[in-house]
Amino acid sequence: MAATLATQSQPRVVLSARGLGRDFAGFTAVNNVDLDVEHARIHALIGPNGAGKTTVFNLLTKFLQPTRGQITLLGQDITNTRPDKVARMGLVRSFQISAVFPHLTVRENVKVALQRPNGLSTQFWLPLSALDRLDARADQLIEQLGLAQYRDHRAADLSYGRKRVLEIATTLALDPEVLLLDEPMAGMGQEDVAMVAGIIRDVAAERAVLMVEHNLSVVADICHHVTVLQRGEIIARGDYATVSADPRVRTAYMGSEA
Amino acid sequence: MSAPLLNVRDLQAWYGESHVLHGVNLHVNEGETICILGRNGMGKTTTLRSIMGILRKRTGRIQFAGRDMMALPLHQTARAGLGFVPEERGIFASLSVEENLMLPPKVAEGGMSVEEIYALFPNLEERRNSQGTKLSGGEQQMLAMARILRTGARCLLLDEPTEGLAPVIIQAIGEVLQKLKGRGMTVVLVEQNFRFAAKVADRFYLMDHGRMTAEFPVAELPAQMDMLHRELGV
Amino acid sequence: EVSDGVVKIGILNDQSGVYADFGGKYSYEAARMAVEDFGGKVLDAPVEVVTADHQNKPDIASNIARQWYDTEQVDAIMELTTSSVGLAVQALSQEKKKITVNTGAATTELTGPQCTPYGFHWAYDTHALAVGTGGALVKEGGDSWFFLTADYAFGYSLEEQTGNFVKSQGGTVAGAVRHPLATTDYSSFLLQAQASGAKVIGLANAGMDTQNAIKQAAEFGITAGGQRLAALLFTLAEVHGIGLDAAQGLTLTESFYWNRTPESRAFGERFKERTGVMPNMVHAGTYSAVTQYLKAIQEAGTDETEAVAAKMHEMPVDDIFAQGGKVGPNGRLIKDVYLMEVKAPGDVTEDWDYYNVLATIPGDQAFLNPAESGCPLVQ
Amino acid sequence: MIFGVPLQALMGQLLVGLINGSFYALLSLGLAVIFGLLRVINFAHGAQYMLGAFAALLLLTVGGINYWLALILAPLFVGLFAALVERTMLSRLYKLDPLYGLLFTFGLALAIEGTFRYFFGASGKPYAPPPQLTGAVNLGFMFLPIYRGWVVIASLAVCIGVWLLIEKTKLGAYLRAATENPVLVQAFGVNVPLLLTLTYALGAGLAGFAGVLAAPVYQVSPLMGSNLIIIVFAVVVVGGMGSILGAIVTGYMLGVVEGLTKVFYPEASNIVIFVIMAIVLILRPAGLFGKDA
Amino acid sequence: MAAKSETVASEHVAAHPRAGQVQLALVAIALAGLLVAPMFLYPIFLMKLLAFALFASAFNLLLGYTGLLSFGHATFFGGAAYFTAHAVKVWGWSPEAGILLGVAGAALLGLVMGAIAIRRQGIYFAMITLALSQMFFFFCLQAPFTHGEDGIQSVPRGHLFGLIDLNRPMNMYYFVLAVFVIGLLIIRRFVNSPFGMILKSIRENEQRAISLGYSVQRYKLGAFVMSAALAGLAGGVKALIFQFATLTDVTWQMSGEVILMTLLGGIGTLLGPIVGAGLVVTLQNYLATSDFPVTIITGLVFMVCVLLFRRGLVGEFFATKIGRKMGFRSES
Ligand SMILES: Nc1ncnc2c1ncn2[C@@H]1O[C@H](COP(=O)(O)OP(=O)(O)OP(=O)(O)O)[C@@H](O)[C@H]1O
Ligand SMILES: Nc1ncnc2c1ncn2[C@@H]1O[C@H](COP(=O)(O)OP(=O)(O)OP(=O)(O)O)[C@@H](O)[C@H]1O
Ligand SMILES: [Mg+2]
Ligand SMILES: [Mg+2]
Repeated sequence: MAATLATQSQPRVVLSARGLGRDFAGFTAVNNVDLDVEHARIHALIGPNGAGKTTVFNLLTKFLQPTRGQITLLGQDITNTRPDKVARMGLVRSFQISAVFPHLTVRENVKVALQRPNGLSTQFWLPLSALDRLDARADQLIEQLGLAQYRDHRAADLSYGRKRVLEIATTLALDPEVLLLDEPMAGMGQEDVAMVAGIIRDVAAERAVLMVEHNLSVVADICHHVTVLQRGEIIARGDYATVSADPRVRTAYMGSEA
Repeated sequence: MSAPLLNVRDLQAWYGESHVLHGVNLHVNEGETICILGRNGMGKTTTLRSIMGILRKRTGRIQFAGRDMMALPLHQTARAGLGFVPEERGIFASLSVEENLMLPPKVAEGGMSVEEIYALFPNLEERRNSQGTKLSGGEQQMLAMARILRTGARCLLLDEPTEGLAPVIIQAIGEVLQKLKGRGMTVVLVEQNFRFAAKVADRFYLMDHGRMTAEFPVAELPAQMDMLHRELGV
Repeated sequence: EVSDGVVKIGILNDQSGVYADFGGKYSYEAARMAVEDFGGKVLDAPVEVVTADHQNKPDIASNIARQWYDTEQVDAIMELTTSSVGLAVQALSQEKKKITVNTGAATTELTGPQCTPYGFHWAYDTHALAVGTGGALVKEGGDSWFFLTADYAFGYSLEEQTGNFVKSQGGTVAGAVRHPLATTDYSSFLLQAQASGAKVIGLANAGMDTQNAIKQAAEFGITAGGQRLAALLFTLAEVHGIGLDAAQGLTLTESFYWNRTPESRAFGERFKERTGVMPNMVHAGTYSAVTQYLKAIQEAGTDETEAVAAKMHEMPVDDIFAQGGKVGPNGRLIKDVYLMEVKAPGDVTEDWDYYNVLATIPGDQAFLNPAESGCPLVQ
Repeated sequence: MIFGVPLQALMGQLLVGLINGSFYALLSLGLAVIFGLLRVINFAHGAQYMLGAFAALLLLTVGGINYWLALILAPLFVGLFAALVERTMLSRLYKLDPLYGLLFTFGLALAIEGTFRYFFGASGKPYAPPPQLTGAVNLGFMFLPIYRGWVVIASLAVCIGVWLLIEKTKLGAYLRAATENPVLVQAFGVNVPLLLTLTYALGAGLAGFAGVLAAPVYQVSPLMGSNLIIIVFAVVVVGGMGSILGAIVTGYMLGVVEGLTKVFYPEASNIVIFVIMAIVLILRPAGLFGKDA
Repeated sequence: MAAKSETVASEHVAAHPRAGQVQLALVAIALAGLLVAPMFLYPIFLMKLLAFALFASAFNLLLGYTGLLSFGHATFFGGAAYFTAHAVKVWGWSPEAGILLGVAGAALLGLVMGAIAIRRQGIYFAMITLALSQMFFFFCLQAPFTHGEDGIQSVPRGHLFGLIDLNRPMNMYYFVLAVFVIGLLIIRRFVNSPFGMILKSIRENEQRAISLGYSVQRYKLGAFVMSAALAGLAGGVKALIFQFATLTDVTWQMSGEVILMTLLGGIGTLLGPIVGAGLVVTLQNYLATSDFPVTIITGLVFMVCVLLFRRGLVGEFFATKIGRKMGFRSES
């Protein structure tokens, strides 16, 4: 582990893909994508609709099996690993269409996530009160994301935007090494956008974040690195300034005014 | 001035036992685009669903083109000329893109032709034979809009049509809305994307906890910015 | 002398399933008729008949029987159509020390390896059917057989006993095909039977299975092609069910026919008045069983099981059903059985007069000698 | 000779399998139509098949109406009955988990069968084939009863007709969409409740039609459908739930496979369809013709 | 499966502060009732009731808490009955060993069936379990040790631990009662455990549970095997109560019956299946000796339940104000 210390000053690549590709019945959704996600950095994946961003997410998290290419997580090849295993190795995602446990309360939602890293998920012989020791951490997360007021509400009763926030809270509960966020701000009101952006920045201090986002001001604000996809292929990469100056990116994605 | 095309008075609505709309008043004139602004969970979607008649536990008055919409069964609202694009898009997985597009029955003349639609949304043409829900999020949004444009509805209810769309597409949709306006289309828009709304709307409503708390035409926008900042954090 | 002041007889059988016509509600009527004819009382105690539907399930039957014995003071259970039910209730009754008289089930196990001191088997059994129908057909030249067998214990034993008997008479068994219980389509099995070239197709099944097989055999030109059908367990009720067009020419064995003697005829007509149908051997057998049970109580002067069972073993049986019948130490009623042929529709002169009686098979030929039955009670 | 079975016998069995397959196809078609469009596993399908047969029998015995008329009237009657059930009861379950539809129709099947059993007893009642179709033709390798030949033709014709109706018309698209999100389709201006009622009536009517076809072949009995229904379920699952074409093709195919099993390994004939079902579901979970969920 | 049912009115009725004590008192009363019941009621009937109540509770463990509708639970119930009956009758095992064999056998069957069926969801899962259990039915029909249609009859009850004579009805009754209570305690704990929490979340949103790192299939399989084993416990006990094991217990109608019991009582409640089993068993007992066919009633009850009381009797009660005041919570 001495090596880790030595390289800490340099960016450390935690998740990388090489030559990643995926076909759907003759249609190539993702092709030849190389990607490096670094520790303590926020990496944005942007591109027009249908460019293949969500598909890349699905490939990286193994919800889809790649047709081509190789994926490495924390130095281990995960090209053929099952999605739950990948999650246990420290790569956790959110979904583009919000995903919560609707009939559980906000706190229970977070606690379900906390159970696994705390080794409290297979004990069928323990009473539920065994989970009480997760309360403090859960409440802390809920507080952090401004959901304290809704702690005992059922997730189903939350508005769309708050469901997204809750989803981020559950994701953070796993304290993942790499966080994949699919359009975390979509459908959120402005004040939430700023808050969530702040949260993402904070959590990125200790982990790598890869996010898909159409809200370019957020991307410009918090992302260290941007990769632009179009028709499944990478057309540009670099920091926001570089990328947004690229004429190909402007015509394909941003349009005239951005 | 003639009577408004859509007139909503004292609309109240419930989800089960939870009271969500507490007396919404709004009107839309023929050919006008209005935009309802408001933070999450204030009842914007609920307002549209109540007007459309999808949410049936409601009271108050809804008049469209001189007809009382409260008594109409759900499948008649579309025939009266209302078209709805839901927030969750409602693309059908068991239908191909093209079948999705062709699904809503034509209710009047004057809708767009399929060629026009494909010209507007080239992605859809390219993926016309794939399964509806295999489209990307943004493509699904386009499809949801596109299929209503075909039917010849006089008044569109759009629930956050730009959510999750790339800036180029948002721009394109903005242009479509301008074009539709040119043809005299009436639009009720629910939006979080204020910059987009500012470009297409003629008049704004601000919604807060199930009521309209402010109303102003686009001309007053600059004057209202402070208030909006306060209310929406724009 | 009669425990708890009343003699209660339970009629437990299938009243809604495939054997509803075979025994069913009609058996209950037969039992009530027997009680009425006996005077409604024995040793001054009233006689009651209760009934229940066991739906052909041995577990339901056991439950009802247990409950009857434990909580409703039932003294004896009769009818008990289908072998699995018969065996289950007979075993339970031995444990509870109660009498059963089986008139509906076929298996020889009841009075064979699984016999009990209080169990009686009254109307017929697989051995009688094999000897009756099998024997008759071999004699007529039907010396090669192919079996269509219901794929469960009753079917096997019927097939096995008939096959053995056929072979012992010098015939051959060309093959057999097993069909699931309650099959609706027999065409494929019938084609196999046809392809075997056997002279006789033995239907080792019962109830609706047999009815379907017979009808379909006619459709596929099996009988027209010169092969004969032998319905090994088929009664007047089923003949009535499928109609004479399909049933004509069938050979079958029953231990009772209403139009055989004036006595049986009188009984049949009284029965038909009550129920709308003519009795088959199960119904008449039930009438006889109830009557004999009551007579035994009368004779024994008590309804105590040991004593009544002893009397039943002892007393000869003489009534509309059996003439000069005797009960073996294994509980088997030994009486004559009859080989019948179903008439052609044109030959029927009277309603329900479906049979020509071809032969009478004496009881000691029809039924196994108790000494050879394998019953442990017989040394 | 193939594996010790004479070719002639084999041909006969194939044909017999095809006849059985005709019933499987008709029944599974109805089931697939109902499932595909209403997301209801119609456990009452067997009972509706039985109703069709009984309707034909009662039309004949009570009304003196002959087979040919019954072939039209009985399915209509069954469809009408189904429409009534759908309108008053089943339609309340659409917005729930599909399992409730399964449980409801399971109960409906028990109630219908129980009622008929109560009034008509469990034993079968004969129904004579129409005089035009009695007799048999000698095909050389077997005697084919003319009526059974007619079953194959009639079922094939009806299957193709229904398939065209659903796959090739706009009606089909409405129905499929309404399955997923009835409220939205209704908001588009389609009278969805009516559509669903008609669909259920159509599916049940098909079962009724199969029932009339079956009446002269098997006995008309209250339980004739309850034994069949589970097999037909398996057929639909193998074909791919909701796949109309899959149901039809698989129906005929499994009929034939089952027929052959009866020759080569009769003991397995009543489980062969389930074995195939298990294998198919493991290898191709969506069924042979199903689209991936 | 309750996931999609209409949301319970969101109006919150707070549980009465002493609700816990009320519940405890109710349990105590029920237990006391069961202890003295055989003085007044036919013990065999009571035992049957307990066995089916346990079976339904085991089934509910799967349906109510993982949302998996198995249409093949008869396999475990009836299979275990065969194993127990065979071990006790043919091999001369003691009753407790026989029952344990039944449980183990059922668990094994559950593992096999589960491993195949778990890969699919919803209706497909139901259909696969139905088909597999139908295969098991035909296996039982043909396997020699089950004695086909006749079943295994006259199974001796034997002596519990070599000491207590189970042929005496009271001894047998209290033995069954003990097994029943233990079974329920196991279920209760299982449901309200960290494992149960994960099951619940899987039912709510499977994809999300995967993305949180849970091997969804293993959890489901775990629940399936547990449910199968407990159904086996009920089946083994039933074989001893009635002293036989027959095909009835492995038919799909039996699977339907246990669904009915659970549905009637209330899916996803601990008490529901018990009440449902009680009603169905009583009804069957009553109708077995009446003219009216059981199937009509059963069918109508099914329809009415699905249409009007989807939460089941117990669930409906819990959803009333009184129920909620007493601190009950129905899962749906
Ligand atoms: N399972 C699938 N089968 C077939 N095509 C698919 C499938 N999943 C995605 N696609 C196609 O692949 C392309 C990329 O889709 P993807 O969802 O990755 O886009 P995206 O970049 O996330 O877009 P958006 O920003 O709109 O969410 C789309 O054209 C989509 O139609
Ligand atoms: N199906 C439902 N059942 C119960 N409550 C609901 C339901 N849908 C929405 N609500 C509640 O109704 C209120 C209004 O919701 P609505 O969806 O109309 O808000 P919105 O203004 O459209 O918000 P957003 O911008 O997040 O879409 C919210 O408090 C929400 O929690
Ligand atoms: Mg996407
Ligand atoms: Mg909204």
